Parts: sequence; C-alpha cells; structure tokens
Amino acid sequence: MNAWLIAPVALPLFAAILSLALRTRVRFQRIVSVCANAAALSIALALFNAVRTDGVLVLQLGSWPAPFGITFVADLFSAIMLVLSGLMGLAVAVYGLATMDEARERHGYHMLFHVLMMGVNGAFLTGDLFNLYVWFEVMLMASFVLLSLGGERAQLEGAIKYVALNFLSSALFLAGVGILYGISGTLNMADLSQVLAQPAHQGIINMISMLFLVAFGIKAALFPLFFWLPASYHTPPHPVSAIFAGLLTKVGVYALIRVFTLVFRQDVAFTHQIILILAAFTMVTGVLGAAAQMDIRRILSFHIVSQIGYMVMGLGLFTELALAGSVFYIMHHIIVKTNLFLVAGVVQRLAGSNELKKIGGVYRAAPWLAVLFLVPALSLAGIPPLSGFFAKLTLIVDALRGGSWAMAAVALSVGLLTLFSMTKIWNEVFWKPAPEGKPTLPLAAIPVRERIALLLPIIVLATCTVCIGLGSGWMFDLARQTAEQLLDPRDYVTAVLGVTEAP
Amino acid sequence: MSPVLEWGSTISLYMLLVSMALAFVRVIRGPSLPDRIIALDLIASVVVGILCIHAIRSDEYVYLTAGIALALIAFIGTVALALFIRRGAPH
Amino acid sequence: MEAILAVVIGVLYATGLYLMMRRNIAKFIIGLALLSHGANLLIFTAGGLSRGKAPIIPEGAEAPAGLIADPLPQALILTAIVISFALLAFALVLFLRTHQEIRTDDMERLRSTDR
Amino acid sequence: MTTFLFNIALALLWSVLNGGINDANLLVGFLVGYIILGTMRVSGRQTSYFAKVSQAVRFTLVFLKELLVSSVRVAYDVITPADHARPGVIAVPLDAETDSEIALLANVITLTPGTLSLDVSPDRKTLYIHAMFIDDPDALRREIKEGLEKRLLELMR
Amino acid sequence: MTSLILRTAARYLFPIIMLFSIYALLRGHNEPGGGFVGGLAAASAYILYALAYDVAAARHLLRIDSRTVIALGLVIALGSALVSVALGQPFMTGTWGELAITSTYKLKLGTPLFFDIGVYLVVLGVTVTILFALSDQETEAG
Amino acid sequence: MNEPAHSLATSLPVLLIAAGGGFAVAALIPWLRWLLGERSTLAAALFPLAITAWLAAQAPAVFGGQPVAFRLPWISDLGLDLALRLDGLGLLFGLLIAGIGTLVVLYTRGYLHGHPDQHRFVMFTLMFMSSMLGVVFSENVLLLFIFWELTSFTSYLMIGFHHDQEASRKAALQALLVTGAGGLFLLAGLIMAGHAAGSFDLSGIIAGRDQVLASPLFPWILGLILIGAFTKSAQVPFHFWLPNAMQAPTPASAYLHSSTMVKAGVYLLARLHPAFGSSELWQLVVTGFGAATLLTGALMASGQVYLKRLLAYTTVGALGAMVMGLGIGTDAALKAVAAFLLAHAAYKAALFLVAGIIDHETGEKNVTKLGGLIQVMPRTGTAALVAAASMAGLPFTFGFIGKELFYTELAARPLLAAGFFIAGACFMLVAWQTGIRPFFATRTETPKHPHEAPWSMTFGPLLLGLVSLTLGIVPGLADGLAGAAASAMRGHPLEVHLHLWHGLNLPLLLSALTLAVGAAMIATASGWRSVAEALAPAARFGPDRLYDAKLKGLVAFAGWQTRFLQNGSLRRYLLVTVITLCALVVVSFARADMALAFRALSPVNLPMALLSVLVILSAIAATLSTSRLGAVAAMGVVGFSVAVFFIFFGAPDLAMTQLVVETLSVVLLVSAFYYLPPFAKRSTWRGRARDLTVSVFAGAVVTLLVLVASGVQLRDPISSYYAETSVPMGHGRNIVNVILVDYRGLDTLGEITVLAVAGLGSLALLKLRAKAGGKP
Amino acid sequence: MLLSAIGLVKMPDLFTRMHAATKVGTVGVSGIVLAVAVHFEQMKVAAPALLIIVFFLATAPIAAHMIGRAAYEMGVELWKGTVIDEWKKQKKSESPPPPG
Ligand code: NA
Ligand code: NA
Repeated sequence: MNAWLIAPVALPLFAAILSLALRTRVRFQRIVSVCANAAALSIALALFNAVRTDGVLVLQLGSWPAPFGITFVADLFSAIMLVLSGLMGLAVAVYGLATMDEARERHGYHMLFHVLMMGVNGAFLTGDLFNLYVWFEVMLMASFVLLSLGGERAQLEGAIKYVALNFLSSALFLAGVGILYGISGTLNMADLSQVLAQPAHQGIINMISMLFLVAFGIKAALFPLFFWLPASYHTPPHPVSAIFAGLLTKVGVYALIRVFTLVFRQDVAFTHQIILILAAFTMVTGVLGAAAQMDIRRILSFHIVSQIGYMVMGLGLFTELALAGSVFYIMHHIIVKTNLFLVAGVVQRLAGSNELKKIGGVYRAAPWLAVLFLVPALSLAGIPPLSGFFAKLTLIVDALRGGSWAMAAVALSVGLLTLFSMTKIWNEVFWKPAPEGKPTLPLAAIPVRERIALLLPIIVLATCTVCIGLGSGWMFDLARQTAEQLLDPRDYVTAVLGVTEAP
Repeated sequence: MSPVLEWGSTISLYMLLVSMALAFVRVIRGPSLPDRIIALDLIASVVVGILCIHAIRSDEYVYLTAGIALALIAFIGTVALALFIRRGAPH
Repeated sequence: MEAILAVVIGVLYATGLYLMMRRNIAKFIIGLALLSHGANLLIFTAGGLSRGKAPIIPEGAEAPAGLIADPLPQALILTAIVISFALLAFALVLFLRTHQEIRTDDMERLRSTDR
Repeated sequence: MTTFLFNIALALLWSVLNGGINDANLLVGFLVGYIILGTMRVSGRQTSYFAKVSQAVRFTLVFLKELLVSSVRVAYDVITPADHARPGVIAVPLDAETDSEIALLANVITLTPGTLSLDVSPDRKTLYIHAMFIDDPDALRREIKEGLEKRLLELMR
Repeated sequence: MTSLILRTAARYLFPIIMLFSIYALLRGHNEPGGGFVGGLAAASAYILYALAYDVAAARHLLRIDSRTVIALGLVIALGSALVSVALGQPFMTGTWGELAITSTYKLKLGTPLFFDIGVYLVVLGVTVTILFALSDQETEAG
Repeated sequence: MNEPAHSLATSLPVLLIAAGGGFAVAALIPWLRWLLGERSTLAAALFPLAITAWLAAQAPAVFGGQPVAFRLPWISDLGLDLALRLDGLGLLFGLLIAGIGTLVVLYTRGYLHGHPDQHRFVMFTLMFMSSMLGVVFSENVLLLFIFWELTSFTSYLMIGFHHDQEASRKAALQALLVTGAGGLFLLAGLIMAGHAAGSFDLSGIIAGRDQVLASPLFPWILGLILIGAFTKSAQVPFHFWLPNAMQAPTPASAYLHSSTMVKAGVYLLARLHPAFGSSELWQLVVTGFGAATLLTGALMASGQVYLKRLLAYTTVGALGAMVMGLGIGTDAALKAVAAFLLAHAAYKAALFLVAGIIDHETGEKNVTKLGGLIQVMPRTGTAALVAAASMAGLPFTFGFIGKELFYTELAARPLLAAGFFIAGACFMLVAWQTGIRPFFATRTETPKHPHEAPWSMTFGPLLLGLVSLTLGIVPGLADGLAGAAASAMRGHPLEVHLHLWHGLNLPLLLSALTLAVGAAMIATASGWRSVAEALAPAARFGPDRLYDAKLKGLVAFAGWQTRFLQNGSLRRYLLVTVITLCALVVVSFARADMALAFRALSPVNLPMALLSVLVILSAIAATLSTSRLGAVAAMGVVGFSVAVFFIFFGAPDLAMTQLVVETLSVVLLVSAFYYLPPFAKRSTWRGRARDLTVSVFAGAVVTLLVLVASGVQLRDPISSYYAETSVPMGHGRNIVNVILVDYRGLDTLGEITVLAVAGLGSLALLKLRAKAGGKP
Repeated sequence: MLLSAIGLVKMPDLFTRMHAATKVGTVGVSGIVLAVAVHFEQMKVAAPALLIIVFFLATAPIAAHMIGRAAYEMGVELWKGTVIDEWKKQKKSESPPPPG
C-alpha cells in the first residue's frame, strides 16, 4: 500500500494533463473529472483502511532515505483528510456537471480542479516542510485561477485580495522554511521534530514558529488574518466556492495542526496560548461578520472563519481530547460547509440570487431542498444529534474540564450566533414568501439529469452529516486515535526516519 | 593565484562595481526613459564582467555558462523596453 | 556579512511591503517582486553563506574537492524563483484584467466584494 | 545551402559549448541544429561558403581595428573634461540589399564606437546613423561605405 | 513595422538561443543549467521573435499550440517519474541506462534527464503562453 | 433508587423508539400522505397512542420501584451514553407527552383540514413528541441535552408553521434563540456538574452530589443550569417568548406551551432536585424566581383579552408555581408539584384546544367580543366549562386538589401563600374569560358563523375535561402516578394519598377565599383590564423589548465590526497582517530574553558590502520612483544585484536563473504596464507615513529574525549527503540540479504544475473576456 | 567598462551616452572575458569564454539600435552641440513615421 501514497497526487495530475490535452472536448473532460475524482476517493479510502490496520504509511520518494529526499507520510490525520478531500472532490465534480458553464470548462476549469485536488492531497501527505510549501503553491495557483476564471468584476476584485494576502502568506512560509533550515539543517518534519526537541534556543524557535503561525494563519483564515476569505469566497461559481469552502482553509488548519504538534511543540505554554487567543477572536469576529451579511454565500464565508476558530481551539488547548475535537470538527465541517455552498448553488438556480432580500419561498417551491439545507445548517450550528454538535461538545467538554472558561463561553455563544445566522437564511430564503413577481422555481423545473447531478452530492453529503452524528461514537474514537498520534508523534517519526534518536 | 592576477582581478571587480553604481545613478536620474534602459543594459554587461572576474578569482569556470546566458538573453529585455517606449502607452 | 545581508533583506521586505500597500496596481506588482527577492535572499542567507565553491563536482571526481556552498538552499531558491515568476506573471495578468474591467488602477476602489 | 551551413555552424557551436570538437559532439550538435532549423524553415540562397572564409577573416580584422580605434576615441572623450564630440545624424545610402546584409552592416556600424545605426528607411535604401564625431559628413559616409560596407558585401555575396 | 535590423538579427539569433537552451538543458545535470534555465532561454528566443516580427509569426514558429507544449512537458515529467513505479520502485526513483552513440561516446540517459526535459517544455510553454497572450491584448486593443 | 436499575429485556427498544422513533415515523408521513391523503394524520396518531399504551402498561412496574432502563455506549470518553430510564417522574411526563400528543394529532386533522401542509405539521409534532420523550427518559445528562435541543428546534418549526407571516417567523426565531441560549448555559452547567460529580448519569450526579455541592464552582453550575431551565420554562425574566410564541397554530400552542415543552424546565429542576435541592442557594433562587414568575404571569394574564395570550400568561404563572414548589422542596411541596403538574396539563391543554376551536369557528380571538357559543357548540362548551373549573380550582376538579396541596405547604410561608393567593384569584378571572364567558355571555356576532367543531377536534378537550373531572372526584386514582413522580423528585420513595376532603383547615379556607376574590375580580373584569392597559406602556422596558434591542444591537455591532475589519481596503488588510506578524515575533523575542549570538559568521566582504548598498538604494529607488518604467528598471537592478550575490556565494545556477528570469520579468512587466496608467499619487501624507512605519518595522523584524537565526546551528545540515551521493547515485555532478530533478524532484513536479497553471490561467483570464465580448 | 560607465554619467545627451555605454561596455567585457580564456588555458573553458564575446557582439548593437531608434522617434532632444541631422530632414519631407 505504501507505493500508493503517491497516487492522490499523481492521479489528479494525470487527469489534469488529460483535460489540458483534450481542452476542446468538454464532454470528455467531464467524464475524466468524475472518474478521476471517484478513483481518488477509492484510493483515499484504501489508504485510510491501510493506515487503520497497519499504522503509519511511508513512501520515500525517489528511494532516497529520509531526511534526504522527500517523504510522503500517511498517518491517521492525513488519511482522514485524504478521504475527505476525495469525497469533496467527487461531490463537487458531480455537482459541477450541472452548473459549470462551457466557456469556463473550455478554459481549463476541469484541469484547474484536478490541480487543486493535487495540491490539497500533496499538502496532506507530505512529510517535508518545503514540499508542503510547494503543494500550497500548487493549490493556491489553481485556486487563484479558479477564483478569477470568468473575469467578472466581483471575481476580479475578490481575487486581488485573495492573491495579495496569500502571496504574503507564502512569502512568510518560505522565509520560515528558509530560517528553519538554516538553524536545523533539515526540512523533513519528522527530523525537525527531533532536532528541535533539544531544549536550546527556544526563543528563536518560538520566533520562527510565529512566522509559520501567521503564514498558516492566513491560509486558515485566522483572526486577524482572514480578510481575503470573505472578500473572495462568494464571488466565483458555486462549485468553486464549495470546494474552496470545504477544503482550502482546512489545508491551512491541517498545516497548523501538523506543524504545531510535530515541529513546534516545545513551548506549548507560549505558542499554543497564542493560538488559543487567536482562535477565540476568530470565532467571535467570524460569527459577527456573518451576522452582518445579507447574502447566503457571504454569511457562509464568514462562518468558515468562525468555524476555523473551533478547529484551531483544539490545537490551542493541546490535550488529547481537544485535538480529537479539532479533528472531529474538521471532518464535520468540511462536509457541512461544502454542502451548504452546494445548496446555495441550487438556491441560486431556483431563486435567481443568493441575496436574502431578493429571494424567498424556497421552502414552498422545493421542500426537499429545505430539508437538505437544514441538515448541514443545523449541523453547523451544533444542533444535536448532527455532526457539528459532537465536534463542539468535545471541545467544550475539554475546555470546561481544563478550566478554560472563557474559551468554553466563546465556543458556546458562537454556536448560538451560528444558529442565528442559519435561521436567518432559513427565514429569509426558505420561509419568507418569494418577492412579488419573482417566483421561485420548483426543483422540477431543472432538467432531470442536471437535477440528479445537483442533488445527488447534496444528498450524499447530508447523509454523511447525519451518519457522522449518529455514528459519532465511532467517529469520536477515530478522532481520538488521531489525536493520540498527533500528541505523541513517536510512531510518525519512527515510521519516517526508521529509527528514533533518544530525545 | 598569482599576485598579479589577484590584484588585477580585484581592481577589475571594484571597477565593475563602480560601473554598476554609476549605471544605477543613470537608472535613477534618467532623465529620459532610454537613458534608464541603456543603463540597465550596461548593468547586464557589468554583471557578465563580474561573472567572469569571479570565475577567475574562484578558479571555477562554471560561472561562464551564466555569462553566456546573459550575453545572449539580456538584450531581449532592452529590446522590449525600447519597443515599449517607442510605442508609447495607450494612456 | 550576514548582518549586512540581514539589513538588505529587511530593506527588501520593507520596500516590498510598502509598495504593496500603495493604492496603485503597478506599484503592488513591483512590491511583489521585491518581496520575492527578499525571501530568496533570506533563504540564501539563513542557509549559511559559505565562501566555498559552487556545488558542482569536478569532472571525474566522486565528491567535491573542498568546501562547497550548501546546494539545498540553492535548489529551494531555484524553485522559489520559478514559483514567484509564475505568480508575478499571473498577478500581472489579473491586475491587467481588473484594470480593463473596472477601469481603475486604484486599489482602494476595489471594495465592492467586502460590502 | 545557407541553412545547411548555418546548421554546420550550429553544430560547431554545440561542440564548443560542450567542451570539445569531436565526432559525437558534432553529430549531436548537427542533429540539434537540424531540428531547430527544421522548425524554423529559414529560407536561404545558394552561396559558396568556404570560399568566403578568407574574406571573413579579413573583414573581422578590419572590424576589430575599427572597433579599437574608435573605442579609444570615445574613451578619450569620456575621460577628458572637455567635450570633443561633434555628434549628429547622417543618412548613408545603401548598396546592401538583403535583410542579412543590411542588418549585419547596421550592427557592425553600431559596434564601431562613435557610430550608431538608428534605422533603415522604409524603402531600404538609406541607413540613418548617429555619429559622435562628425567633422565632415560626406567623409564619414564614404568611410562607412568604402570600409565596412564594401568588405561586408564582399563577404556576404 | 518593427526594425529590419531586429528582424534579421532575430532570425539568426533564434536558433543560437535555442541551441544554447538545449545545451543548458542537457548539460544541466553536470554543469550549471537545467530545465528551468533552458526553458526560459528557449522562451526568450520565441519572445525575441515575437518582438521582432509579431506574435502570430512566433506562434507559427512554435508550430504547436503553446498549451500543448505545456501538456507535453507535464506528461514527460510525470511519465519519467512513473517509470520507476512500473519497475516496482518508489515514485521518481532515478533509472539510468547508457546509450552508445559512437564507440567512444556513450550517452548516459536517465529518467531525471527526461524529467528535466519535461521541465524545459513546461517552462517554455508557460512563458510563451503568457507573453503571447499579453501581446494578443495589444492586437485586440490596438 | 440509585442502584443500577434492572432492565426489562423486552422493553428495551420501546424506550428508544419512543425517544427517537418520532423522527422515523415523521419521515414516513410524506409517503403515508401520498397513500392516504389527509387520513394519514389519523394513522400518525397511532404512534403516540401506542406509546401511551405502552407507558401505561409499564406503570405497575414503575410504581413498584422498578424503573425500566436501557443503555448503549455512545461516546463514553465524553460521558455521553445512550442511557434511557423510565421512572415515576418520567412516566408522569411521558404519559402527558404521549397522551396529549395523541389528542393533538387528532385535533390537527380537524384544525388544519384542507391545509396543504397539514402532514408537515404532523411530522413536526411527532418529531417534537419524540424529542420531548427523550428529554424525560434520558438518564444521561448529555443525552438529555441532545433531546432538549431537539425540542427547541422542532418547536421552532411548529411555531413558525405559518411561515408566510413575518410575525410567525419572528416569534419562532425568538423562541429558538431564547431557549437555544438557555440550552447553552444548561450544557455548560451540566458538563461542569458532570465533571464535578464524576459522572454524566443523572443517578451518578445524584450519587456524587456532595462533591458537586462542595465544589467551588457550584454556584456557577447551579446558575448555568437554572438559566437553562428558566428559559425553557419561561420563568421571569425569560418569560417573554412564550406569549409571543402564540403565533403558532393552536395545536402547537396546546402541546408545546401548555402541557409539554415549557414543562421541560420544570422537569429538569424536578430531576435535579435530589442532587441540588438541599442547597440553600437552590432553595432561595428557585423559590424566588418561581414566585416572581407566578405573580408576573398571573397579573399579566388578567390584563389580556386575546384567548391564547390569556392562556399563555397563566401558563407562565403556573410554571412559576411549579418552580416555586420545587424550590421549597419539602415532601408536601413536591407532592403538590406532582399533582399540580398533572392538573395543569389536563386543563390547560383542553383550554388551548378549545381556544383553537373558537378561533377556528368564529374567526375571533378577542374574548370580550365573544359570547353565547354554547348554543352552537355544546360539546366544546362543556369541555371548556370543566377545564375552566379546574383552572379556577373549583372543587370536584383536579385543579382543586392541586391547589389544595399547595396551600397545605404554603400555609407556613405567608409571603409565598399571599402570592399564590393573588395568582389563584387571577387564574379564576382567566378561567372565566376563556372557558366560560365565550360560551355563556350574551351571544355576539363574529367574523365567521360558528358551528360545532368536528369530533376530531372536540374529542381532545372532552377527554381532558373528563380526566380533570374524574381525578377531581376520585383523586386516589392519581396516587400511584403522583407518588412515583414525587418519589423521583425527592430521591427516595414517597407515598402520596390524594383526597378530595382534607377536613376544614387553613388550606380550605384559603381556597374558599381565593374563590371569593376571584369572583370579585370577574365581576370587575373590565376594570382590571383598563388597569392592565394603563400599565401596558411599561412593557417597553420589559424583557421583550430588551430582547429586540439586544438583537438589533448585536446586528448593529456585528455590522460595525465587520465594516471596521473587513472594510475592503487591501492596504488595511496588509497592515493588520503585517502588524500581527511583527507583534507576535517581537513578543516571542522579548519573552525569550536572548542575546544576539552570532555563529562563526562569514567575514564582511567589501565588494558585497558595496553591492548591498546598491541593492538597498535600488529598492528604495523602486519605491520612490514616479514612473512605471523607472520602477521596473530599479527592480531590475535589484534582481541583477541579487544575482551577483548568488555569484559570489557559489551559486552559479541560481545566478543564471535569476538573471534570465529577471530579463523575462522585465519583458513581462513592460508588456503589461503598457496598458496601465502612469503612477498617480493617491495616498495622503499621513497614510504614507503610517505605511512606511509599519513596513520599516516589518523589515526590521525580518532583519532581526535573520540575525538571530544566523547565530544558531542545531545540527549539521543534511546536504553533505548530497555531496557524497550525487555522482555515484544521482549520476550528476551539478548537485543543485540533481536535487531539483532527483532528490527533491517532487518539488519540481509541483513547481512546474504551478507554472503550468499560471500560464494557462493567465491565458484563460485574458481570453475568456475576449469571448464574452462586453466591454472593451 | 568603468569608462563606459563614467561616460554614461558624463555624456551630454542620450545618444552620446549610448555610444559610451554600448561600445566601450562591449569592449570592456570582451577584455575581461579574454582574460578568463587566458587564465584557464583550456579549450573547454576558453571556447565558452569566446562565445560570450561573440554573443555580445551579436546582441549589443541590436539593443543599441533599438534604443537609439526609439529614443530618436520619441523625440529625445539631441545635444545642442549636434552638428547635423539628416534623418529629420528626410522625415520632414516624408509623411510622419508609421506607428508601432
Ligand atoms: Na472552510
Ligand atoms: Na477555504
């Protein structure tokens, strides 16, 4: 199974090349898109299964022994992220069949999508810091183009902010990698974990860790570094929004968690305290931002920010339970947030807009869509027994157990405000009658094949949300095991380096 | 390395650097755009010179390849700039 | 030497950032380029400045004869240079398109998506 | 034929770059050059090439002499405080006909310090030159036509 | 109308620069150079041509769509990385062999070399694509 | 009581079905409707009926002190288990919930006859019922919370059923937010209590009550839990949402706001009484809030004229009474609570249903405009009469028994007794207004011509009336139920013996006095109303307005915050980002308290120093340049100079690449800048100064980082490996290139992908517009 | 090389500056490169070194020509000491130059 570790990267690349070579044949590209994403999901599941049974998987690329070459590593965390990215990729690829316009498809939408998935998967798998930078760039470049492709005014304005701030993030990341190599002489994260474990020079390591915190914080949209996200996520076509919302910031969170559990873990009292504070502000500012918005996707975008706060909160608390909460939260949120954006796309299709003031009556016109909205929306707000509740519960239980009263209070009240936002969408879009003269179409108005492509992913993701909720025992155990691996990286380090030096 | 070569190369190096600085002055002062372009072009030449001097001083010929690349390609930038100023901007 | 280069890097970052904060699209691009230079130089400096030879093994030899410059930061910078070139190119096109579409090169007027 | 010669020249260039003129380098160089030129499809005329070698050498020497002499003159003007320059733009009627001839001549003129080719007239009959030391425009014109252009054309034709 | 001098020079310089680019590409494994610089140099050659003539001419000179060049480069790079997978080794493991051109001259060929060729093509294709596209703007605007 | 209850194997799934099955049945209803049309509602009623029957069947075992229990591990690490348990309290509530649920579903058949969304309302009802049953059957507090939240949400759907009306949507949202907010407090409180007690099982918390009570956090725990319970049970000052929620269809009001959901808070307090009831804090706070609510609800009710609002405020009052009883917490008080609970559920649900019928048939909600309906709707009138009598506490109704029990306890507490007395009088007034006046006053004209409602609608009130009457006459029938419930509240077995006649004593006297005062109030009803109307403006300062103001304030604050942070200015974003970075790095630096320790640094090299000056100057020149081309040229100088650095420090590959890239960048910039306008000075002097300060500071921070890092080398770099293996294993002498295509070839693969995307993206960006046509 | 740079700064107008920069620059670089060729004394090194010269000779005049032409057309002022301008005469007699 180890050799397959490259597949989540190589396969999308191959699909991208194929789409590029056949750029004029849109139908063919669509088939490639769905097939490649389906295959990626299967591979991810197989890898996940292998990790669960055999432990950490390692692939030394080019046969160079770590830390000299680049190592691909799949521990539980990586494997979970891979499965999620595979699932989102497939869902959005299918959804895109019905919504993407042919002009964009001819100009490389599918290819960019594959490259995006490649970057995301690469970031999840790599065990090398500079390689991580490269995958970030792959992902970012693809997202830059996906974001601006089509060249509508809003897209361009959003893209400029997105590009500018993410560029800054990359520059900081790069600087961090450079300096870290300078003091440690290595780029392999497992190796770094060992080199930095020595107690000397903690101050410098802390300073460097702040570079990474800010760099990844920008990508993850932490407070006060999130500006690019609400400025841009609502501008591209819905499938693009959806995959961004689901995966991109989570790669930032993944990187934060990876680096701050594996590499920078010596001065937790300082570094993770800062992370915790930022997490609290992230939750609050994000959710307040959402409260001020009157467009579905803008509301959802701010909620991404706010939810990121929860994911990072677990890292900040830095206990096994809290990390399990983070992992659980990520699993839950990727699915839910993608799904909400997908639903927003259908709303756009039926009601003609995503602006709350301009639309309404969707409940009357498309009751099933209403149900499909409620599942992820309530999950996002943490209503039990959907997935979001258990994610929040885990974090809150840990915060209260550890005496982090303020964090618990923030986490709880932000949940309420999230509910407020979701009910705002529900009230305005679904319950409120359609405005005069702008009737909302029923689902039946969409041609059958497109309807299937639109609804199937939404239904599947909603089902996942419910299943995660009801099967939260199993999911929690998984998250717990993942957290255990993260908190005690010995397995990881041994798998990568072969032997472990005494710390 | 012989002392003559040592001194010679050192002096050349400083001369090149001074040339670069002077060319830089032209880049900054202009006054016209072509002035800046010429100066930039000259800087490229100076860099080739520096490459060569460094090749001598470090006794490594590998730097010459970079010199060839620059000698062949740098003028394209100049040409582009020249075409640009000739065309004049649409604004 | 490191100290001097550290200052150079600092200046490149400072000027790059300052330019990126201007309201002018074109200045932003220049800032981007300066910042990239700064980052590259930073890796180079942090990786250790050596007065050794270029990391190229003489013909016929199995290993370098003496001290060589650390090749790894060089490879990293090479990658970074190309990536920032790609980014510069794309950013340029993006800004150009924005300017064509919105008819302004004033960054402060590109606010509609936040409101 | 020119293409073929150019191809050989490229093969030589390749060998030189690769650190030695030997059979393998030449072969590979020729192949590489062939491919490049093949994609370019440079059109050319029949010319005898090898006969020109001696002319080429002569021309190069003349050119180098010109180069050095006028370099010194410019340099002198540069280092001395007073300006000796008497610059101006003159038009030189062209005997050169083909693109290559005109271009090469123009470049050679530019390389010769003190003169700088500005442009070729649209009818390709006149070359405008900026010169630094114009004591007598006609003399300069003659100098260019008799010295550089004549030799160059001999070489090229 | 651009300069006749430039056009002529471009015609002669183009193959020279291309030759240099291939040299840089192929010797890159042992001397300074490699796919990046080679590809950039090659792109420079096309850009020179485009500056001297126009984009259409340069595009014609390239013969195939620059996007196809990119695709080709990516295929070669990915393919060379996959060779080792087919041989049961990890992705990207270098696989080397010797090709005797003449009795004295053996060409050492390895997948990293082909990988570099892929890099070359991508760099060439991309640079050319961007600059051609920008120049097309001009034609449209003008 | 606290020992693990033995399970009845056959009964296990039924609890689960009761608690979760509503959702499954709800999911079937659309199909049922497709099969049966409106009759699907009747079919749906079978579900609550079956549960009621099953619960009734369990009664003997439960009364016998043998609770039914069920447990499945869920997330044991979090303390969450699927632990359900049926004891006396659960049984009492369960019977109310499922029994009244059955009636409500039946009622819906008539009430929403012909309504296109009737089946949805039934779905919501069943979902709500299951959630509510889950609350009262949960043994695990986290599980209880899950169901608690579900009741909030399902009730949201029911309140907002008439979603076309803005008032409905608003009321639904208000109910959801208030109870949802309370839920959050509750969750925090429950978790803290669980942590303190070492168990998240109710029995575990009760067992570990000493730890909880001794915990320094106990006031917090109690406060949090009480807020949760009070919001749900509409206690002062959270009572305001309940009358507003009367926007709901009447069956919903009857179900949620009289008999079940609002009692969840009471239930929770009852449940936790064995754990916390002994604390003085509990007694003080719970009794106090209960009494305040009782009075507030009763007084405010007396000023109302609309049927459902009248009932809503009395519900508030009744809930207050029960909470007050739980606060007092004596055996007698708990018995009173148990009896009153049952009584109230029966009469209030009946009155709500009657109110729905009146509204439905006459189209009139204002009681002062109703009269004489007994002639056209005798069945409804009968039911109303009995229910009103029970509410007024007239003898021979169960309401009388409940009130008597309260007076028995309160006799020793004059202050509370006075409050209860006033409330009782008010209740009488309301009973008159809602249950008697519309039927027996002079006949009036109404918007619709009234008819007797169908049996599906009158069945419920009649049955409930019958229950009130039967238990009022033969109260002993409720002994078992009330006893079991009171035992659960007390924490150990209590015997309850209900009698109609306790003898001539103080409670009876008080009851009689209440009746007299109540009668007086009825006689002067209009006067009371005007007093209430005069006081109405005071409501502006009430919690309802506070809620509105808070919500508005929140949205306004959110808007302000967002406009401030997300103001659209990229410059602002960059500034904030950079400042954040600087602050974090500087804080780390200051904290570490380290000296700049330089490693064996390379010596200063004069040419390089000169070059450095050049780079600095050209970077500054690029910044200051007023022309586009000047800036490009200066940037080019920077690029070339950086290349020279690369040359001098042994990086020919880098130098070469940098030089070529720089050249191409210049071409690129020039081609693009052609289309951009010349530089214009836009920023103010102050703006520039601010940016400059921040930039310089950031530059200084980077410098600091480089300096600090230069002094540290934790281990020899890995690159010596490359020098050793490059030729033998990498087959290349240029180590940098071997790294790029072999050791770290994957980086390069990613990188060319980036390039490819940049190229293709640029093309697409430029071309896609060209196709779109549109603007030039 | 230095001379050319001084020239660049000192010369009175653009065109005269160009003479200084391009020609003397080329010669200067050529000298240095020759030095390299001599220093290494091997064909392997000398040949590329000489190529640098060749390429310089091939490209520098083109660059100079392009700038000169552009500068002239955009109307950069000639130095007051300029003695003759035949192109201008010619141009005046003809139609204005075609754009681009
Ligand atoms: Na997200
Ligand atoms: Na994202």
